[in-house]
Amino acid sequence: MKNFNLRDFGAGIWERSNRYQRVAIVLVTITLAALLPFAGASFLATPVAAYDAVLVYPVAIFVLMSLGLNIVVGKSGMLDLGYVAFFAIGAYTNGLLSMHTGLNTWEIMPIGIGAAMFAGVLLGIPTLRLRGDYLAIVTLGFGEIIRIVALNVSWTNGPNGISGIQMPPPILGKEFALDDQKLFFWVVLVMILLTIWMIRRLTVRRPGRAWEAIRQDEDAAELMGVPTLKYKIWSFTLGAAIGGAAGVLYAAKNLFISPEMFTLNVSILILACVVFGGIGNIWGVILGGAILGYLPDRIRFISDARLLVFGLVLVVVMNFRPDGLLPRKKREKALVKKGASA
Amino acid sequence: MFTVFIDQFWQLTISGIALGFIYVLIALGYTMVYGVLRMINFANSEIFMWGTFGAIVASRDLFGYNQTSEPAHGAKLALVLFIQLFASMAFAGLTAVTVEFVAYRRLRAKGTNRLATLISAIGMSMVLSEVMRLLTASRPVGSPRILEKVILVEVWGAQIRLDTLITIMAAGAIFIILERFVKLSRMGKAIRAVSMNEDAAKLMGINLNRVITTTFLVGGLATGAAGFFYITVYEYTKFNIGFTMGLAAFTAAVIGGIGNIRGAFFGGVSLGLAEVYASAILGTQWKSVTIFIVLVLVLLFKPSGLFGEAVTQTRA
Amino acid sequence: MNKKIKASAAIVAAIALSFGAFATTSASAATKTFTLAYQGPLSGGEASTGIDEQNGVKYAIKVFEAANPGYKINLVSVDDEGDPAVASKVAPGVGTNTKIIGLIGPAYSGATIASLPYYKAGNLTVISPSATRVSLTDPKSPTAKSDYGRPIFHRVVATDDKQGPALAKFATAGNTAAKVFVFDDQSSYAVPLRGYVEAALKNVKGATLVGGDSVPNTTTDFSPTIAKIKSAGANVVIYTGYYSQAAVFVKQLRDSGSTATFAGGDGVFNQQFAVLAGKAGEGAKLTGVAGLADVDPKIEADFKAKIGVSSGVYAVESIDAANIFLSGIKNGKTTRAAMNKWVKSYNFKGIAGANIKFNQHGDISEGGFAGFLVTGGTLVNKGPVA
Amino acid sequence: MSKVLLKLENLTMKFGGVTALNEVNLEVREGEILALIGPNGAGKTTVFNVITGVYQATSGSVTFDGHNLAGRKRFQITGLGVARTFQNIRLFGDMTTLENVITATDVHKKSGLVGALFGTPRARREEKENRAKAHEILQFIGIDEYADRLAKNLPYGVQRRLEIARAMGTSPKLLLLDEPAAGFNPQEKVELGATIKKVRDAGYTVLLIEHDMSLIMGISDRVAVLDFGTKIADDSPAVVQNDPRVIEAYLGVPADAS
Repeated sequence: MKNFNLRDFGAGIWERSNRYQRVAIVLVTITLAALLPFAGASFLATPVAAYDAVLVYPVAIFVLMSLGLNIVVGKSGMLDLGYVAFFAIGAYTNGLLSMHTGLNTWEIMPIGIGAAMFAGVLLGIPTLRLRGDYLAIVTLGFGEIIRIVALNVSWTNGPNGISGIQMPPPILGKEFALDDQKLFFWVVLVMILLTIWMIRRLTVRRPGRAWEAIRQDEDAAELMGVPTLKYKIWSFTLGAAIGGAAGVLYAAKNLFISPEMFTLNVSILILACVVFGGIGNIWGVILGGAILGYLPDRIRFISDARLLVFGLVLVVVMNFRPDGLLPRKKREKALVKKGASA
Repeated sequence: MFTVFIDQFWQLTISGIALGFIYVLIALGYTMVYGVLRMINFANSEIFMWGTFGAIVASRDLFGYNQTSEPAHGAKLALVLFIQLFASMAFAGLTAVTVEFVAYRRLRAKGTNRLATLISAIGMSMVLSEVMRLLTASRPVGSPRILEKVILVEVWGAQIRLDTLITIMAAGAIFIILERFVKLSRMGKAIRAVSMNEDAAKLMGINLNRVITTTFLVGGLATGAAGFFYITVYEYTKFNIGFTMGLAAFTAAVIGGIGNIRGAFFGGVSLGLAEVYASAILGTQWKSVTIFIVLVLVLLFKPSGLFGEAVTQTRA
Repeated sequence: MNKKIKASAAIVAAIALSFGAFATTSASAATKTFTLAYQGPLSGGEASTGIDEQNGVKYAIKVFEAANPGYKINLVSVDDEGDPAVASKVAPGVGTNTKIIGLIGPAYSGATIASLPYYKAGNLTVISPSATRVSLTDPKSPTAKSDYGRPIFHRVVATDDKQGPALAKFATAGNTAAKVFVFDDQSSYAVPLRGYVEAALKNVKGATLVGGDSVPNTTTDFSPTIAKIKSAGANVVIYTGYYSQAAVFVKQLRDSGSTATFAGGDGVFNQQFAVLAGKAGEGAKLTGVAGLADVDPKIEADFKAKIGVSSGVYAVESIDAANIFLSGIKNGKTTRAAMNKWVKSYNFKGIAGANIKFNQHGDISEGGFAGFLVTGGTLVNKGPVA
Repeated sequence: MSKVLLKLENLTMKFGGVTALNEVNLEVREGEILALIGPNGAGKTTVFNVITGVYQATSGSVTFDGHNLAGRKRFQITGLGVARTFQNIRLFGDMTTLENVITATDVHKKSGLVGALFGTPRARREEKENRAKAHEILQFIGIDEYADRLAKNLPYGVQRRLEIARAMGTSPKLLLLDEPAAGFNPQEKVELGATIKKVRDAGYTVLLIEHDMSLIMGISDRVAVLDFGTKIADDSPAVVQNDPRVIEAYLGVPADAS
């Protein structure tokens, strides 16, 4: 037990499984996740907030955003403190198009993602030459600029925000309901699965290697022929796309958005999810997003000291598990085994 | 659009400089720590906030001033202000050292990734601001007026008020003292040695922990002094004021070139001016946007800030 | 202890903390127990408003329970932090919790709009003591489809479009050549109110609007705004934001040597404004609705005895709102549907003396704003501003 | 005489007031091993940095295989066929040995993000080619047994070799080796010398910075000497070894004074 390590334990099971067992593991995991909304009566119940609503936002949407931010911060090592900007762009795209056009959520989704990606490219081209903390402050500024613009121009309704955003149209004949958010949770779950699929695809191939090289030594990477700026912009843009998708979903779930929902705190919280769970490791990041999204609502019984406890948890966990709950995989052991058998 | 700017130019300039000097001192807190650890001390904004409460505790609880008291005069004025300054610096200095101890030390000993430290510091700043929120029941706290805000002279339509003058002069003096400390004292030299090359400094027999604690302390003292001036000028504080001031000061530090003390000075003053000018010309709601655009422009041409060293890793 | 074990222990502790026991209140069979809820900011930066209001609700419940033995009222605290994002998280739970038969709140308009869909779905009647945004009760507003709260939304507070003219009028009273400067704090309360004030100024004889600004509510340095005021030569300055910023501003205004009249709305209308602003606050003109101490010092004394602190903002409104539900319970309206009918037909005197009766949109027909003058550190009622 | 692969003409590099390279002319011919030597601070690594695009030359030109390299991005220069190693090892430590090389082999591949995402036939084929080629190179350098180890956990000597393998991954025509034998014992140096020769014989051209004279004399076809940013000699090893200016530069005294 002394050397028990959840990450290696999980990786070990995976490595030892054959193709069919792996499919089974994936299916069981997805099923368990999909059944989460039915666990509302268990110890998971949230005291004040509606359990199934909490599962959608913050939990699932935080997980989605954490996965997106992880591409930027975890995979390619760029510190982005303005991730909320893309979330806001997605949400406002939904809000504005819902207000002015008859488009529904699923029709708006690609537009929202596109708008966020466009913003990502626009911000990325001039600023991604900057490094480390300089990039951090510039992205932070960008996040604030988006919020302040939304607050001060008339076509976003300023501080009043946009209300009356339409609920998504029924899926497979099933209606979205305000008092039962299971369907919405499953929709976000599908988005999360798509994102995981995308990230896994990319990480094992060229883009993943390029990001990994950039994260570890940007100059060496470029001298080894990696077009660093291009891949950094791709990373930034993909992160933006996921943030934008999360924003569209959030607006559709919330039905009302206003600038005060898109403060720097959101960026910081999502970054905390990424680092807390295990930066660079998809499963860690998912765990981080789920825990940090869920925790504040679970501990509402300590009402006033909630944020204090939240802060303490961050400090304590970071001090004892600086690489997060499920750290980045150290693939060596697993690979050696595989290489030996091959 | 420009009428206010032209009309009130000198007044705006003086206000901007006074505000800028407060930023300078907070920026020092960021820049000192950054210089040594290469890390953003995210909790510095809350260290500032605790500093402001130091000044209030001193005047209210030590000297029994309240909102309706008459301002102090003569020797008593000097005494109260001095004790307030001391209290602010002590509060902030202690907070800073605590932050270092709780949020940084263990992680640094492990030599771990920077982001863990960043999140640890963010957690710590949440704790600091929440503790103060609970202590003050989320309410704003007013400071008794100690210093009467006499208008000394008017030049070109600009008023030079006593508090403005004191802020500029005293903050300037504190800045110079700290700058000299880092430049000339033994400990200051050790701090600079560590910021240039940690490993080499260790080999030279410098006690790293002591240097880092001192750096946090000195940064905390500067930030605390800023808290005192803030209270003297605005006579108001709240558990959440740290965020805005901290963000502005951090931006100032970056514009100047984070890690560079002279950069913090230049960045702070120019940020104060930029903020006031932008507010006058474009409207106060656009001040942050203007500042960030200026920041991006500066970084595009000088990727490490105006006084910063180049961070290109290629020295192969 | 081994490092790993220590680390795991820390995590276990953190998780144990989060999954630990949480208190649930169970009803005792002997007394009749009913559940109401209060929604507003109980933590976070706006917490003081919510705590003050909730104290009013708690006071009303205490008084009711003392007068009606055999009734026990559970109060569910719904903390939305005054933040629409949080509100939309907590509201679904409240909406589906059918034990709750009435809700006092939400305190803020943004949080109200975010919560409304869930309460409409659950037919939960709400009475807000302080959500003043016009669109909540205006079927003709462009955002009526989502904001209009009928049939469940009610409020015992007058709206921004009533306050705007009152504030414009009161601020410029006695000034035949008022040059007015209006600014807001960028909040969803202050920006629309500024609009109503500016619109109303056109109808005030002799008054001209000479300038304005929009100052983020985290600002403490108002020198650019003051420069604008001086440059515009304004002699009346109206701030539509909240009291703490107002106090900081008015001090700086006076220190700059300006003698312009300072005026503010019910966001500034708070005893704390006078305390924080000190001498600089003297002569400030504020519009608001009389507080509990002003309405009846005896009730205020009783309030302090029962709750332990002085009443705060919107205490009167909170007590009134709670009383509407409590009297419904007394009259056997113990389902959401029955309660909704009761509230719709409610027609009794509130503690301030005026009749409370809701029109079809959920607004009270009576009630308006009074003008207050800060004199000697207190807010002195100068009578209603018609 | 074989064709000139790389040509530096009147190359000058100034940092502020310091002249790191002064009017340097140098030719590297196809298929040779050219050693670039000189005392510390002579500007050797600066030459590498200018060739690979890390620095933009103050004046003068770098022509590689008919292309003027001025103004080209670093990864483009690598794409043209110039690859380098680093004096202070700069591997991607958290990647395996194999992945380090594959990252480099990517440079000539066409498939990008979209291909990777949808697993297009081309992307799959290129992945396979990459893997095969990387193993081939690792075998060639003799470190294939370490293929699945994380680079940061490799023994020092293997890391040095992996630097070369990674550079070879980009299929360069010209290989720039920056002190590849630094920290090696004599036995290791001999082995490395053999490897470098083997690399040259496999068709690569090598430009080498090295301090160890015996290694240089053993393997290089030509030796160029830099001193204070100026080229002071450029000839066969035997000639350079006896050049009085070179001896002076190394010993700090005129050769005839001793």
